[in-house]
Amino acid sequence: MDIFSMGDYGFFVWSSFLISFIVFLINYISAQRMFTSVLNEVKLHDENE
Amino acid sequence: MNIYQQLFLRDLKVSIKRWSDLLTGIIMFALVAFIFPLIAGSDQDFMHRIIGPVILLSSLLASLISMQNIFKPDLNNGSLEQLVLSTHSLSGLVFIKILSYWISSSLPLVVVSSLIASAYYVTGIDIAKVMLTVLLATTTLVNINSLAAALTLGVRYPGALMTLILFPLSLPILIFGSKAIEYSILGMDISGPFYFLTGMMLLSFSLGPIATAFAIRISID
Amino acid sequence: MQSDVLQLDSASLFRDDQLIFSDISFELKSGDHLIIKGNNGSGKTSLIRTLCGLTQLTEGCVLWNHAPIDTISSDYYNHLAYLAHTNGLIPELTLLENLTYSLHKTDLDKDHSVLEGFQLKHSIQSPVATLSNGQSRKAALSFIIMSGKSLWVFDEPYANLDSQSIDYLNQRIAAHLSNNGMVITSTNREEVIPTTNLEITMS
Amino acid sequence: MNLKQIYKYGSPPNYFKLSLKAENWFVIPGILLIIVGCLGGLFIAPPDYQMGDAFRIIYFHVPSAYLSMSAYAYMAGAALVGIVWRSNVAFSVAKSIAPFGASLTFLAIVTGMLWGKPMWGTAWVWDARLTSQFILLLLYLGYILLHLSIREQRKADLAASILALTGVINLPIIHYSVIWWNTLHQASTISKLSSPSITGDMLWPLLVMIFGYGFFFWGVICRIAASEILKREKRSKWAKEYIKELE
Repeated sequence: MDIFSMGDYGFFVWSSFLISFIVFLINYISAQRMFTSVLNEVKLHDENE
Repeated sequence: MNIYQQLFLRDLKVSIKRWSDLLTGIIMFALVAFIFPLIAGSDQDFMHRIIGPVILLSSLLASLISMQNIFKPDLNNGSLEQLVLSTHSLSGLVFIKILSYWISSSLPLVVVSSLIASAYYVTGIDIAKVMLTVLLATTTLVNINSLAAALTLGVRYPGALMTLILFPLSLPILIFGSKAIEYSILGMDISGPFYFLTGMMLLSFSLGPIATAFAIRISID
Repeated sequence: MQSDVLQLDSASLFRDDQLIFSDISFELKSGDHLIIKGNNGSGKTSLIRTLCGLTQLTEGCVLWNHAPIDTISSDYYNHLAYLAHTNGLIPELTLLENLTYSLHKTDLDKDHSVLEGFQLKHSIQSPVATLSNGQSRKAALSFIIMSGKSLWVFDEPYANLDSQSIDYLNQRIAAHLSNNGMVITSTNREEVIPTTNLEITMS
Repeated sequence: MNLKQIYKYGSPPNYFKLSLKAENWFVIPGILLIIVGCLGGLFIAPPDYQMGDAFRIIYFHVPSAYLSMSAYAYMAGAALVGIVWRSNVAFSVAKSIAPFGASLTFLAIVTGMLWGKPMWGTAWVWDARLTSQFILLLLYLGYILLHLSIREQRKADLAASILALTGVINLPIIHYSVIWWNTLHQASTISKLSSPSITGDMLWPLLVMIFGYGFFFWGVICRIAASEILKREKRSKWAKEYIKELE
């Protein structure tokens, strides 16, 4: 069974896989980045208090 | 005269004095309804098919236009704070405020909708059904409007936000309202949609004022 | 009027992470007049709004007769009359309509002596929109004086008032205090107000 | 210290530490489950007799559709707890669910359209589920936009929570009014997006994917909620101690 053609629906199946992967990746990375930015914000707030 | 009657009369008198704001809603309602046949064709069965959606959509647009002046003017002149500071429950006072706003803004729409229905070749008892649908639909719309207005009191440019809040919550009313009008014109049994509209009216008049009162307390903070 | 007491113990308010005021305490008994001094933007209005329960404190709480006001708000509001920067009058209605439809317990509708004191008698039929700032300020003041409530809270009452009205206002406040009433006033000017015995200065 | 205070002050520090620790306990199993589910769904499961390999899109559509709906319910639940006990923890959880929920709804719509293209030739089909997914996306966007447009954090939390609760009350009404409207217009074909009755090799990857999505979702939510809590409790001493520990 040829993996990429997927019975000539390959484009649809793989693009839905790709979009899901990208969206999950964006959410994960933005979560990590948000945490570090809040950390810096708190440090900054802590220093000038 | 207890405080609720006082507030009711005061709000009615104020909305009469602010007739220009009411007029914008009525003009929007009549305008959209009259423009549709001009641009989309005006043969009878086509107009019978589109009268339901047109009437509901124009009442939604009319309520959207005049949504600003439910609480904003009272916030600016300070009477909303006096309302919050009254000994009576804010939900009751807000219910009266919404009721008087509904009477001043939506009852004219019911009257105008009879003219529009006759312009759409609707005859006899169906005009009364169309008016009843607008009556029932605007009650729920006015509650969702006042909740959205109360939530966005503190926001500087609330236009887009209000529409975004209003549209999903008013979708069931639009669907069942246009079906109610369509069934009444086709002569089919209209009890289903009307039960739904009445149910939504009762739900929104019972929960709406409580949520709106809480939203006002938050926005005034 | 039996003796009520309004207490505030170590109250502080933050807007997100901006400090508005911190650790303010006072106790106001019947017959006291508290003056809140401070220049613009020092948090006077925020403090007054927390006293009226419109704004939530971040720490500490407001006690009316030793009970927090958000649990007994309807009883507390029975005694409270609040004058904000905005006068709470509806511009479209006339002064008389505002009076009759006002939400305070105005059982003194007929006797307009306070309005005479503020020389507003002649403009009672004119819409509030046509009144000047000073006049509508005096009208709002007279509503509170006529409301018959025991705790008066004024936010900068002396702004744009002429001297004759200021004397009349002080006179009425003195009468109210002698009648076991309580008054809280905020001002950003330094002039001494005769009847005050409690003072808070906001930094 | 009445009940409100206990909830307000007591839980943020230990919730913060708990959620940071719990994050990896959710994310790693989530990722493993998703990998296994993808392998199972894309390769092991036999092609559907009617739709061929295109049916494999349900492994991406059904979990995201299902999770987007339940995420809205979790958000509304957290909002309710936040309003009743005025607890910053609940508001942080509610606020952190919204962006992920919105992206899940977006995923459900896109994969639904990708499913529709090969099946019926048009990407957007006025099917009841796809339309109510779109309405759900609008509800999420309304929540997020309301939260962003109110400056003060506490007021934004409370106002957005009211919108979340109003939304969750209206969600079933909207869903069934769309279904009722949908059955009027089209002949009663099978509901296009309900997964056909599949068993055995087709079914287990779907369940694995659903659990994988759920674990990953909660893992990311723990991380976002932790940062939201830290942002709200910036002034408290446990936040300062945490910063000192890091240095």
